[in-house]
Amino acid sequence: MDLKLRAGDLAFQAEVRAFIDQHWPAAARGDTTVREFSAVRAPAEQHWFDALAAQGWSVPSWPAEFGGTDWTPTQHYIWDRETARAGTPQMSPFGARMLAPVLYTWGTPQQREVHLPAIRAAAVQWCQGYSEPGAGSDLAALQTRAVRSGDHYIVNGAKTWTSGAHHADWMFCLVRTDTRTAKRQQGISFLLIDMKSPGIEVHPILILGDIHSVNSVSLTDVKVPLANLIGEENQGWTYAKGLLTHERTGIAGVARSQTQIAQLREQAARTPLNGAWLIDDASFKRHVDEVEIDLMALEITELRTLASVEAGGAPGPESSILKIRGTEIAQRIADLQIEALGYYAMPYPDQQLIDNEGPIGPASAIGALHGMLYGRAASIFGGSNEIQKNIISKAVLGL
Amino acid sequence: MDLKLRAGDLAFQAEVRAFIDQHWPAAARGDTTVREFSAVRAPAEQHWFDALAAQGWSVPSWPAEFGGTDWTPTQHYIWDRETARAGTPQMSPFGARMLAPVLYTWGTPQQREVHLPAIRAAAVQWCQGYSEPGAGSDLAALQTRAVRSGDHYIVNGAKTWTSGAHHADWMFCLVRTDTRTAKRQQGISFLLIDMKSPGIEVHPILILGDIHSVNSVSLTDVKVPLANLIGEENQGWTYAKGLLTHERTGIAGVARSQTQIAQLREQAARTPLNGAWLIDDASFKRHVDEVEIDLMALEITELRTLASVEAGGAPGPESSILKIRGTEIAQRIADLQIEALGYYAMPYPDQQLIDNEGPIGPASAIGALHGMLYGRAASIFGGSNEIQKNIISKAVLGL
Amino acid sequence: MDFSFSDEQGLLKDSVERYVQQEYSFAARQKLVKTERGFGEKNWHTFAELGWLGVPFAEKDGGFGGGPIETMLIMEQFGRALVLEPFVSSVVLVGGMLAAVGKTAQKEKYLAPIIAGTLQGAFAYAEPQGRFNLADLTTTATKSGTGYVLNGHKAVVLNGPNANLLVVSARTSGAQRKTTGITLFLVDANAPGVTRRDYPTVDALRASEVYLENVSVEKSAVLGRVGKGYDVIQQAVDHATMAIGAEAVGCMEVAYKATVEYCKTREQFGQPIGKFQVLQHRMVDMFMEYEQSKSMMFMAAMRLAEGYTPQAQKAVSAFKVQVGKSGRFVGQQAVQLHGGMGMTEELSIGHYFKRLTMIDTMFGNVDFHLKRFGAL
Amino acid sequence: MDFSFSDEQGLLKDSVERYVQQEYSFAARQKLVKTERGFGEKNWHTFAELGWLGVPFAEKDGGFGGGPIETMLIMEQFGRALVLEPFVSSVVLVGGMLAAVGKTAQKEKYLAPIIAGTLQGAFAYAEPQGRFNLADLTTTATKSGTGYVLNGHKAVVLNGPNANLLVVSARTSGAQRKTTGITLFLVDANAPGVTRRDYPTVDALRASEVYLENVSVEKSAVLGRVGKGYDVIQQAVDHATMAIGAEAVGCMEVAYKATVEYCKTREQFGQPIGKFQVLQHRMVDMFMEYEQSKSMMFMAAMRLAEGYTPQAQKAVSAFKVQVGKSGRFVGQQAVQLHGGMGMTEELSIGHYFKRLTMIDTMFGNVDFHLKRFGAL
Repeated sequence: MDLKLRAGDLAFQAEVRAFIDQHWPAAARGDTTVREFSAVRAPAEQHWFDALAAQGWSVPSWPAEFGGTDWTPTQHYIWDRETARAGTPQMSPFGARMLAPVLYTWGTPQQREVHLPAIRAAAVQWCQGYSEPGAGSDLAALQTRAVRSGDHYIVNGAKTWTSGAHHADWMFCLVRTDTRTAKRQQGISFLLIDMKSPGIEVHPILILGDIHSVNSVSLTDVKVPLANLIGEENQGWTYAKGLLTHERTGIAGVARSQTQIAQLREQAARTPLNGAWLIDDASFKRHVDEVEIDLMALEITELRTLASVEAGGAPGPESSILKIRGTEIAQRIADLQIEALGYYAMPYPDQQLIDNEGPIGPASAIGALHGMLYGRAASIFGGSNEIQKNIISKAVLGL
Repeated sequence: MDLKLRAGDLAFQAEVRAFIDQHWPAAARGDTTVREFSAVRAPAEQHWFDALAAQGWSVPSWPAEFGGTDWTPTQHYIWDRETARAGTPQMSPFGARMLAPVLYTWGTPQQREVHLPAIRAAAVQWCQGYSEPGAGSDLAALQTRAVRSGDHYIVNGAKTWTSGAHHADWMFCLVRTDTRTAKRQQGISFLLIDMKSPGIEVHPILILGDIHSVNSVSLTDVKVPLANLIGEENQGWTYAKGLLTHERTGIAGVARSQTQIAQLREQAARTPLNGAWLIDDASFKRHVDEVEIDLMALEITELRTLASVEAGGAPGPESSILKIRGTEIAQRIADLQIEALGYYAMPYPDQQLIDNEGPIGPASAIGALHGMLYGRAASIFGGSNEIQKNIISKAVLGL
Repeated sequence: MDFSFSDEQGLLKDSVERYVQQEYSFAARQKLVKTERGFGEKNWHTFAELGWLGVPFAEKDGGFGGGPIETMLIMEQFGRALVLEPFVSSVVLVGGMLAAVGKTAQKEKYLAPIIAGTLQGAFAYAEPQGRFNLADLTTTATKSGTGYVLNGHKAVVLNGPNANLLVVSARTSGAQRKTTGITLFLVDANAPGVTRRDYPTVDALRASEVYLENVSVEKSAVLGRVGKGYDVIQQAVDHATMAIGAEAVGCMEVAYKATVEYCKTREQFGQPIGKFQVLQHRMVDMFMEYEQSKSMMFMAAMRLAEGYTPQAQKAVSAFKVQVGKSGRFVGQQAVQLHGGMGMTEELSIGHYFKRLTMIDTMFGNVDFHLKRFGAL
Repeated sequence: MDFSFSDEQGLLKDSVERYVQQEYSFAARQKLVKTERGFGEKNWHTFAELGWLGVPFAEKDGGFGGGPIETMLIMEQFGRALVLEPFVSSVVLVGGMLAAVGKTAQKEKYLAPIIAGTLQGAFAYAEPQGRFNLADLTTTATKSGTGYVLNGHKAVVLNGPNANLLVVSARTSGAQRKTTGITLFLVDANAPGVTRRDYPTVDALRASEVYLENVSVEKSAVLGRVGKGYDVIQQAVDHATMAIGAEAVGCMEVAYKATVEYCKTREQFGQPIGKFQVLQHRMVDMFMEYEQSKSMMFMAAMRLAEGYTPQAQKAVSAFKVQVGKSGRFVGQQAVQLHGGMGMTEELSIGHYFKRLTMIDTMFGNVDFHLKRFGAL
């Protein structure tokens, strides 16, 4: 029992760091909050994705046969940590992390051939058609209908909170193909829908801070080839469930929060306070230390999960707390960033104005408050933390 | 709108303070935690109760016709605050605050004549026979049966968590007189039972810290005269409900918590820390200040309740938070007292040992930890804080 | 001890409440956000006509003869509607300082038009290095001839873009954080040497960075006594802190009640989400935070009304601590319980959260006021 | 990176777990509480026979060749049963210091019998004025002839009543809170001039106030180097802190699981109280606090096993902070959810709460270790 990295892992870590330094140089690094929401890809980002492809590291989590790596969980952990620390561009999770597992598990050979390479090359953007108006955390209440006619389904309905639908080429989508089932989870099918299909309209939903990342999508008599059905008709819920668990892993965001804490300390070390610096203030420092300790615990909890998976077993009960604690910690860090900024948390970050006239107050202030607001979604979307606790109560405590 | 006391109230406050200084001199004051649980009454305490009786202040909250005072709510507030600050002996609440209102509201003239004067003179001790094994916060689940036979009821059953039953002369008790009712709240009657009646056994329940304040009481074929029935048979729940609301008032314990905070600051000012004093420690002081601020808010909330009552109206919704916040604050103060003591929170307070050899560590350490443990009951008994929130959710928020 | 409002106070409260209910829907408010000045000129004139802009001032100064209680009543209602008009900047801060220490000539020239709504003020007190310390000033005022020359950079001056009159705190003597040697100056917003960088704030107010380069002012521009500005600033800021605290209480009331209503109607898993006990208790907590904050609001206002004593300062700091904690909790949970909808610009709930967050920062956050409370 | 136990570790864990399950029911434990010495002599001998008292020591010293991981495994199981035997005082603290800096003669004379269970030690380090500062010492050791004379008052010496051997920290030079000038002495508990006031603690352990009046000791009684005692103390106390932290993790596991079981069976308002969502989420919080504490336990033990570095000290303080917060929450909520029953001496749950509360104080509470974490 020890925390040391084995020789092989140390070598791998060195290799990863070298790769990052070469293809994502410090010059390219910076605040990621803003970039996350921009459609266009900066040259530096494009270079990174090309380098990943050339190296064969675009989709590490996939099975090797589909272009993934054969990394051990520890190697994956090292990769996730190092890339998060360097703030490298992240592949859109919808294709690479969420749909791909469904494709290589339940997809037809032809579906795999068409879609997996495109996702791997980050050439095609996907979005997730799950939530619907009136069905938030209660996924199974979905209403969107798909009716067979010839070699197509005709899909009618509406999806909402659809991240990235406004620059997505495809959407993977849950639709109701049978309305006369006993349980609501039955009669649901899993379709791949081309966003260029006639009858699809995307309307932006502005998130606090005028951020455009999610949308509502309306589908009116959209024709979807039967060939775009995943697995069997009416079995979509099974595939989606598997997909949701994939959504959980790595959700603790430990490395990202560690980076944020480091930035917070730097920021506080440059923030004047009564002739000294904010970082020297006992109560502020105390709050940062408290979050860091909680984060240390969460990191070990994640490593324990990793270990039990590596030992061939399934993740233990401790894994269920990763999302709840991870989001709580990230939100507390965001609050501390606002506290550190004082009055300079207040200016509205007009990107154009900033590009022309420079930031108002410290550069760290740009988008900080909007980042905090946006971070509130982490405990709501993807199964609210209240839903998470219901699940733990039932699955782990047997209540 | 202002917080100043009117001239009349200031005069009353002066009168009260003079009375306390005369009959409860500083010499008699001290830690009350221990005394609370002792059966015997110290001479100083006896003198206090005699003085109250002579002054006609034994039972201020009663209507004047029964020996109470005609004080305004503000005067009651002043009285409660001043006596709590001086830590004067408190009348057992069971007779004076909980049963008496039932007696003068629903009791027969004869029941009033027999019992009210004895309660007022603090000559007779009462206990409350409500909770039963298997019916904690869920009062209406009670099982104790009372069956008419001639001019008596024959009572069989068991009560638990009965405070002071071991030195009580009488018990007011909820019993089931009809088992075939639609609602569980129906068929319950309110009886007065002489604790010397054959068939009553009292067994101590030791609370954490070996404190004997509550008991289990078994009743086997106990004969209770029909004359000891309050109001109508099967209507007991109505009377008990009214009594429970009486139990709520003054439950915030603001004055007591203010005294505790003052003592805590004194204690911390005498606690050495790295050559200085604990009270100079920023983080400790911060925690005390935070509790004090919450307590300031609670005091005003209580005054607002008082004002709306004084204005002839019923207490507003804000009154419902008094118990929850009051107990939370008292428990936080107790935790800080333990924190202040450091290692000297650990010795077991053997009263005999202390009397012979003096305290171990500072005098403030005596019973502090047991006081903290005992204080955990405040959020459990008398309707747990969870039950309180259910009530607010329903009654105030309409959820 | 009296928690009831006088008849005048009751009438004032009702008229403000009625006005915001009728004229200040969320939709109407969002229209104003998009206008160039960022508030309703029509509203401002009505406020003046109804006498609200004179509420805290003595009759002899052309005011309504009210005080902190009246300011509290107005601001609580303004908070419920997220009112954008610069009442705090122009009336409570600038007006308040003029009323406190202004010479007759200064009152006639500036306070009268402020009450009339024809002139707006902004208070330039904060500086980039100063955080919440009102005495941490690098802006200097150097004697020159009969007047002074001002140089410095004032940070996040609320209502800067709309103000005709700036009150500037500057150092006439003493070291950077000394409380003595601070002097207040009445500066024409368009005076030579005054430049601004204007911007909206995250909560849709308007503010400016104000740069002073060799700005010459006459001796008559000194507000109050030379070198004795600190006490004036503290008093004005404490009144303004109580005012935005009351605004926060109004925000919290709407936020928690809207959440309760939403949870009664929003169905999930086959029942209104308000039937889930965890959410019920969460809303009870929100309700309790609101009530505790409201109690503190009354205390702070009443203490200030009794006179500007250390006890009043302590009450204001305690109120700000309470409002900072409660506002954050109520705002966050209102968004959480509204689910995705709470995250949208479209719904009002998120805007209350934004405002509550900014109020925590304004005039010093929880940590600052906890320390001040402990030191007083 | 490896979270698995070695075969030896697995066997050790199983044997301790089996023993406490079979021999250490709550009823049996309460009997021991009432005995004169306050623990089970039979248990102690069995611990010795099974080699547990030698677990952290090198084979050459007659030990089992284990370390922090093994100590952790034992203490976690001890925590589950609220074990009373003085493993931490005698083995981890006194034994640990002897193993770390004891001369061969001292090890033969004291460590061997400690491992054999025939001698018990207690560490007298705390003083009434010192709070948690290990260097804040007024107890003095003055040179006299070839030896020293000790004078002072040592506070809350755990296992004092049962100890044959005291290790006393005293000042041989330097000012009251200097970390240099501190020396450790091996003192016979019955030496002339040593008096004790014995008492039980609230959590049913035994402790003493130890008074030293002109206690003469030989030069050979010095443990480690003169004036260099502080580092030895720190290292021993950090290992003991990890040990009681592991004990707390064991306490939390029982407390949260017992609460879950209770809530499944206890009926109120016509259903098991475990069906109430608020209590369900509360128990999920208890579960999460337990898991987070367990993670920290692994980290602290593993860091100490890597070597006694500042990183290890930091890990121990982080662990103690976590355990202090989590233990308080789990203990309080276990009592709260058990309702009245949780408040009784009769049920075990309240005793876990007591122990968790005392563990928070032992070797420095949350506040102390937060500051230490921040300073490291």
